[in-house]
Amino acid sequence: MVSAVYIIIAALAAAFILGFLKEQWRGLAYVITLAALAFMSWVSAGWVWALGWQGAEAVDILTAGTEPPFAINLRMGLPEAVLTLLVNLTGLLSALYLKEVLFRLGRRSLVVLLIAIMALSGIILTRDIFNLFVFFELVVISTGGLILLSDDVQSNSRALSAGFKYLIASQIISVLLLVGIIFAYHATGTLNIDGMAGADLMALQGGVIAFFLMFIAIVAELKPFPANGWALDIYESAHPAFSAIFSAATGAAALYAVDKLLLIGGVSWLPVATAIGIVTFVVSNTLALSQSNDRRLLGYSSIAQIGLVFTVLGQRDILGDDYYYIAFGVLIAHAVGKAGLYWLSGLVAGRGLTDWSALRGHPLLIFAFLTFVFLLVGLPPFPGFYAKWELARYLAAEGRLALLALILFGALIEAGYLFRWFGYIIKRERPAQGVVSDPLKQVVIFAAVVAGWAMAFLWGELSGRANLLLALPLLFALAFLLLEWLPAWFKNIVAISGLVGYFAMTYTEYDPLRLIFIIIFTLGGALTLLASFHTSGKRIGFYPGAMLMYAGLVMLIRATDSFDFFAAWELLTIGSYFLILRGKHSEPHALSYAIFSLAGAFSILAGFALAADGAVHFTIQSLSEVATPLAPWVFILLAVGFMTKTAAIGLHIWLPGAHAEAETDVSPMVSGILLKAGLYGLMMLMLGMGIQELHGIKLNYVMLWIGALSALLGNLMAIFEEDAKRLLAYSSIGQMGYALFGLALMNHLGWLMALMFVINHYIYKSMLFMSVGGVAKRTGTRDMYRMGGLITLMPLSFIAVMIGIIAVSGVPPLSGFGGRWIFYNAIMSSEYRLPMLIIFLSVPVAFLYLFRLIHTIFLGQLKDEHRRIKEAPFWLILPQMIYVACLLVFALVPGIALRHVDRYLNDFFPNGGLGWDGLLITSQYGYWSPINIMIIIGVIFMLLFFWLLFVNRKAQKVKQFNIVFSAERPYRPETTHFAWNFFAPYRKALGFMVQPFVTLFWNTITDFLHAAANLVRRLYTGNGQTYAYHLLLFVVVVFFVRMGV
Amino acid sequence: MIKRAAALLLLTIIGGIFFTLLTGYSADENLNLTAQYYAENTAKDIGAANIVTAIIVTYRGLDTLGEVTVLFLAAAIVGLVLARSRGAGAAQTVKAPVGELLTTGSHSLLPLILLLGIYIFVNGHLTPGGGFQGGAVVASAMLLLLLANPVKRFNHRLISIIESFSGFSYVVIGVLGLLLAGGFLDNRILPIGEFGQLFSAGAIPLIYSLIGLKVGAEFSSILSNLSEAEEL
Amino acid sequence: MIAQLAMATGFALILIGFYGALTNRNILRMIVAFSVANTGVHLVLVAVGYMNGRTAPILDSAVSATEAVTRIIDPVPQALVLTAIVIGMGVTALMLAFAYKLYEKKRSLDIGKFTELRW
Amino acid sequence: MEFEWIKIPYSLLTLFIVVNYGLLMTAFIAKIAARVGRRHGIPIYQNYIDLIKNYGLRSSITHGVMFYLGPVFRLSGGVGLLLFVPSIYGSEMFSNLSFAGDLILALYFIFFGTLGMALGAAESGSPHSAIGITRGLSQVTAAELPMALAVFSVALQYETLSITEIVAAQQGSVLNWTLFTNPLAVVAAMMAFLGSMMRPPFDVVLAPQEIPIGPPTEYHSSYLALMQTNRVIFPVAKVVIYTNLFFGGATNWPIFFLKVFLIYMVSAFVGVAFPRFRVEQSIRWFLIWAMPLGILAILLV
Amino acid sequence: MSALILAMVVLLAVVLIGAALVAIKGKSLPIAILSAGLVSLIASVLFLVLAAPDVAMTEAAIGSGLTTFLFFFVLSRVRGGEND
Repeated sequence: MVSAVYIIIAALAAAFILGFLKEQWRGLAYVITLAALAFMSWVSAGWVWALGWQGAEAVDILTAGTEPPFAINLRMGLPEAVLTLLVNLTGLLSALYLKEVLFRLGRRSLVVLLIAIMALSGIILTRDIFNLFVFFELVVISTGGLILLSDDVQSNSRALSAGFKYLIASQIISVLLLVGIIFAYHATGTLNIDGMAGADLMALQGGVIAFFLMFIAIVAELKPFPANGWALDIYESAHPAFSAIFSAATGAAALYAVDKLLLIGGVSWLPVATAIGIVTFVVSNTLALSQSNDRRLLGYSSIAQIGLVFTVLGQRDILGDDYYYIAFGVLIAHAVGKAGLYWLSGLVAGRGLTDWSALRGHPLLIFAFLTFVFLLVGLPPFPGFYAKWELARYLAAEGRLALLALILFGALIEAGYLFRWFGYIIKRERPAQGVVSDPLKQVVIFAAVVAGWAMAFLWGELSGRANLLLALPLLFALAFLLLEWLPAWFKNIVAISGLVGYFAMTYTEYDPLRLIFIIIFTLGGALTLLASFHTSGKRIGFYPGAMLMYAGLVMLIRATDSFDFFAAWELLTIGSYFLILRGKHSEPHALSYAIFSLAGAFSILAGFALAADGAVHFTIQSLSEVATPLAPWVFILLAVGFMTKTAAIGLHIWLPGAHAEAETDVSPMVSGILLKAGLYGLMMLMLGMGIQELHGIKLNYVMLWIGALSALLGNLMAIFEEDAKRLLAYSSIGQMGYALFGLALMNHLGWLMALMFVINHYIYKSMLFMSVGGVAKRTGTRDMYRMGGLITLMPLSFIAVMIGIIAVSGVPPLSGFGGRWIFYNAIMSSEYRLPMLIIFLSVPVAFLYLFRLIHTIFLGQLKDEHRRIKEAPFWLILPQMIYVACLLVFALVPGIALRHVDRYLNDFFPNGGLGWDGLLITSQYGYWSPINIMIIIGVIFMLLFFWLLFVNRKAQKVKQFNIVFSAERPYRPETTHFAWNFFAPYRKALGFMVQPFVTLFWNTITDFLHAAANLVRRLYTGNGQTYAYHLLLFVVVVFFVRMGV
Repeated sequence: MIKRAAALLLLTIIGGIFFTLLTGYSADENLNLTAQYYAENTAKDIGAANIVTAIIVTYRGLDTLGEVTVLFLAAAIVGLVLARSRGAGAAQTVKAPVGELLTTGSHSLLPLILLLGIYIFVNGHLTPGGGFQGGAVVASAMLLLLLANPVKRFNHRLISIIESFSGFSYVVIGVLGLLLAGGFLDNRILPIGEFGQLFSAGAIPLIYSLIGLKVGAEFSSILSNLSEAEEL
Repeated sequence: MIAQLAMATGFALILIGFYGALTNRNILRMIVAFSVANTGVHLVLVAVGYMNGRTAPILDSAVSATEAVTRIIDPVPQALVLTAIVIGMGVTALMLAFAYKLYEKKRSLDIGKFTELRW
Repeated sequence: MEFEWIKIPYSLLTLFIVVNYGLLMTAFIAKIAARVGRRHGIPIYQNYIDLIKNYGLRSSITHGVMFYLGPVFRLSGGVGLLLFVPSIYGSEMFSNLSFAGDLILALYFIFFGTLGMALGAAESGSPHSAIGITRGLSQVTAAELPMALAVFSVALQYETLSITEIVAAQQGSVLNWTLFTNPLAVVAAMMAFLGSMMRPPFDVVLAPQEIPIGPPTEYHSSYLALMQTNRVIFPVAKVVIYTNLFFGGATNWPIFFLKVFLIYMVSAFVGVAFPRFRVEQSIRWFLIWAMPLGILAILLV
Repeated sequence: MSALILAMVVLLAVVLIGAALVAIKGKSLPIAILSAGLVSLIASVLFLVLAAPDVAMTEAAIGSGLTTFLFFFVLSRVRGGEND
């Protein structure tokens, strides 16, 4: 192995050699610099390889031929190797990225860059506290230099003032650090970090304060809130490549310095670190919410991320062997993601967040952006995801729940503004200036992308769990990224065959309950995808998103371990987010979907973490073994998470927009299929944990209420909706309410009913969304009152809708009735009567909106502008017809699916199952013979119909306006199509129930966050002197907090 | 005024922290472990009479290398920044000629001062002073020249080459330590020699001379760059 | 006692320097204030290493190598201060370069006028 | 309870009896109402004449497929409802087709006709039909609620969903009737009953006295005939459910006729005594007065 | 001896603090800069007293010498800004 000291030597030698060169020999100077940086990276990489894979031991590198406490020594262990590699690679890539700038500025700028990187490596390597100070000062000066240079680059003077503010802060910092160092030296008689750690500084005279000064000085380099105004200004104004170094490399080095320092301080300083870290994390993320400048936003995010890693450092006492795994997971994800985003920002001309929509024409850059955002948010399969999971596990096991909650809250806000940004990119108007095309810069960016994915793989390998990146479904979904250049029809075929093939491969492996879900997810998914044949072109972005969702769904069913379950949950959430975002006006809705879903996911994460109680592997089955004081809380957390997905009332506000604004073939997926994931989660939860009690309240009783209210309010909101797809979306809320209600009954029939809803809702909601989508596509509007009379023009769509609404409303003879019948039988044996009443109220209401759906679209008066429209495209109609067939079959013989599930449920709810007696299905209370009902009704119906047909065989269809109309002949269809505000009497009587209280509630919360952010960021007055006050204030506050004065 | 009051309040508290340190401080009776090691071993291991020098050049040589780099960096940045503001440099304000006395004086003093500087850094391992002090003295000779003749232009390229040469040599010597002796910057690549002599203490005189050269060049560079900067 | 006195003076210089940096709006004055604070730090550092009745850590005819342990004061803080002084000078030079550039661009040295970046 | 072919003629017999009874009874009640209002009123056979006339008429007009299907749905609903419920307790002959499903089936099948009617009327394209439908649906859904509550209260009370078993539980003494064992449910159900009969004060849906408005606006001739048939079957079918659930059922046809008549008369009486409600008023009326009774009925069972 | 040194140290300390106050509060910037140089210079005397000749030399040469010149060089080039 090449000694690590050569990292420093190479940089210095190169820097000095540059001085020999003539100012004009820029190419040579540049090559030398690159060579040095490459060499430094190579040395680090060699160490990473040796220490990480070949089991080499960490080595101490002596200088001056003298043993450590007496001479400075460096250490190269795995953390150091990884960090120096990170720093050097960032430097190398930044140098590549900066080629043009560095050429212009000449060799001295190369010197500054080289020394900056060298100094950062030095911070990481050194084991001597004063040497650390020297390297820190080098970093300060070189950073100042880089800022001065970038000032010239952008020909504005903003970076200058930012740099000066930075120097003011670092002057204060260095004074504190030096005073701390000398007193620590005085107390311990050594400057060696390990020596100080061994000397128990805390116990010595003045040791605590000396350590405090050192600690606070280094911590201030981490830019903690509020002592970080200067850092933000730098992030905003410096050249993005410098900001990348500043964020990724400097941040990493400073963190490691603190980590070393904490060795001296010992356990008692960890809470301080935690407190500073978490405050920084949460506050900075909140502040980032109200930023509109991209680089400043990234700056806030950088600070927040560093705060998060700092929080992790503060957990060192409980993290054990996983300490570095977690800390590096967060840190590297941050470094790669942030550096990548800064580099990317160099390609975007405008500085507003919305200016990034220039990326839209460049799928590869969008992929890069997403990779970086995923890294930052900690989504699977990236390192931050694993780290977050493990961290939560430890925090929950240790009872640090408030901290866990704060971390998740901060992460949620972060995800919020990052996804909002992504929404801007995809949806906002593209600015006049496009993307700067610079192949070299793009190479650098994609190097970061590759690094990100490599890290994802690596963290998966190290996790001690199944590597997510090796999961077949996920790989299949990711493969579509490579197929993006192919036409949509081809990808559609691949997607469908993938789904069907996967089912064929694995269908023997599931129990009946899971089988139902997997059938819906794979075969059902394939069926929905048939509709996607109607599109043309490449449809870039659709298939990766869709298949990611399906991959997540499939993995969810197959997961036995809580980790796999959660990973799958996140995957399906993200995939569906991309799908939803594709809708024309779906930007805000996709965002609220993402935020609610992630909040739900975090709730699940917390729930699992709490349940696992520190165990590394926690299977879903072992939910039943969670002990009492914890169990109800676990139950609540998980249930809330799952209910977010089923859009239970209160958590539902994302659904209408998300489902309604989605594309025609996406709405069925996210409604018919995706919602079932929530139900599946709830089933797993309740099978495992049964009925939990908290303060004497049975939690399933609470869920009954939630289900009932969802059903009622969802339906009520649907009847007042003018937009057809929103109507269907609200109806989904109601339907999921029924299913939730059934599950919460916690009896055999309740569950059977819920499963019935799972199947039914998939079929009829997919079908209805497709028909309505087809209609909307043809008419160009979703407002029902603008339609009317389409029955003759779109008869097949009409049939689908009619069958659909009969099924939804539960009118015999179609399968919806089966659900209702089981439902009534289920509640017969239930104790809970009050919530039941609400359900009663909601049943007829459903009838109203369904009638409205069919009436205002297909019946009534045809509009002039619609006279020439055609039936929906074939590929939209085909699946609908298949659904119609399914509904009829399922209505006739529900036993095909339900019998097996019924029997399976006997394992969990032995009593109250159904009797399957030939054609007759019996329960404890009643009986139901679907085929007989169908025949009787069919016969009566047909007899009457044919009689009428026979009697009026000569009847001819009259003209549209030939109606009884107060003896007038209407001349415009609009005046005679009674459709708008259809249920006005209901609104008068019950409108008060659908006041948007919930929306108001959530809006108030977000408004509050924004207002708070706007208030707090006034702290950052822009005055460097004020920042000095902040810094000193920070010092004083931490001092008082730590010393407990 | 609130600002002053806040400053006073904050600084009072910080002062309180310092005060605690002050009252808690008691001077050591004996040298601590590290210092004792240096006191005992410097002479025989390093061969330098000035223990501070031994520490700076050898034991904490990495610090010093960093320190030199700080100056190098500062010089580079100042040069870069000011070179860019100088622009074409065409319209130079012609300054009033400086007095004859100063010009002559400086010319006669210059060799003396230079010599003094060199003496200081060459003897760094024996007497107080060394590369930094000597370098500063050398730079003051340059300063004198500047004061005497404000329009004079230094040969920046020469300064730069001296700077780079000394810096590079310093690193090379350090690497030689790594290769030939106990580690990076080990001074024992040259014989330790007889204690108290000029040519003793291994590579220390050489290193300190290089540092002196370098520091002198760097200070000169900073000074000349600043002096050549345009008046705004 | 000398050590304490010097140290107290050093601390006072630091506080005075900080006060100057916090209350002067002119950035040149701020830099001056910081250099005062730096001098204070140097003083504190050296004072910490001081031991009553001992001599400078230079071996010569007065102090031989063998009796050094009992005669000389701690050399380490001095070595550190040397480094600190040079680094301080580097930072000061950099700040001055910034001040020059700022003045070039803004025609002002008032720190309160460089607030275009905020919030 | 299996299907046997003999059930078909039996069911047709029930249908025949009920149609005739319904025609006569509605005419009779109309007559009584007229007499109370000091008018002469229609002859008792008037309904037969209307019906036969309409059946005899041929129409050459249609407004579309659903226009056809509307009356078909409507009458299928009425007939189905009648036949899914046993008419005479203890009689195999008049248990009709109740083997196919229980109380839930009957309750939900009420909607079948309503839906079909609404679809057909809507197809006609007349705004008056649509307005009538919204009013009708709004009012009916509100009225169904206390009814459903009451029915479920009864189901809970007897712990069964089978109509036959509910009737069986009420046999033996008049005091075993649900009317006396669960009076709250009965009151709630009767209030709902008023709403579903489309009689004053809940007749704004049809608004028979004003300009032609309401779902059947466009219907005429044989279409109307089917609906008129339904108009006699459907109320009787509903009352049969009431009789079975609340009033001890009927063990033979005379008792059947009597009970049906008396229950039917309730709505007629109320109708002459109250002015008409607007739809939102009737919704509120059901929610404020009838629903709490239903809730109490369920909670107190 | 030691009393003499102590008195000297006290004196130096007083002058130091006085000079420092002038450095931050002085009416004109040149005076402030000079005072700061003076602070360094006196400090280097103090270093001598504290048995640190190396430090004393460095502080004198760099702290009070070169730095002061740097200040003046810059000051002379930003005329007009000194009263901001």
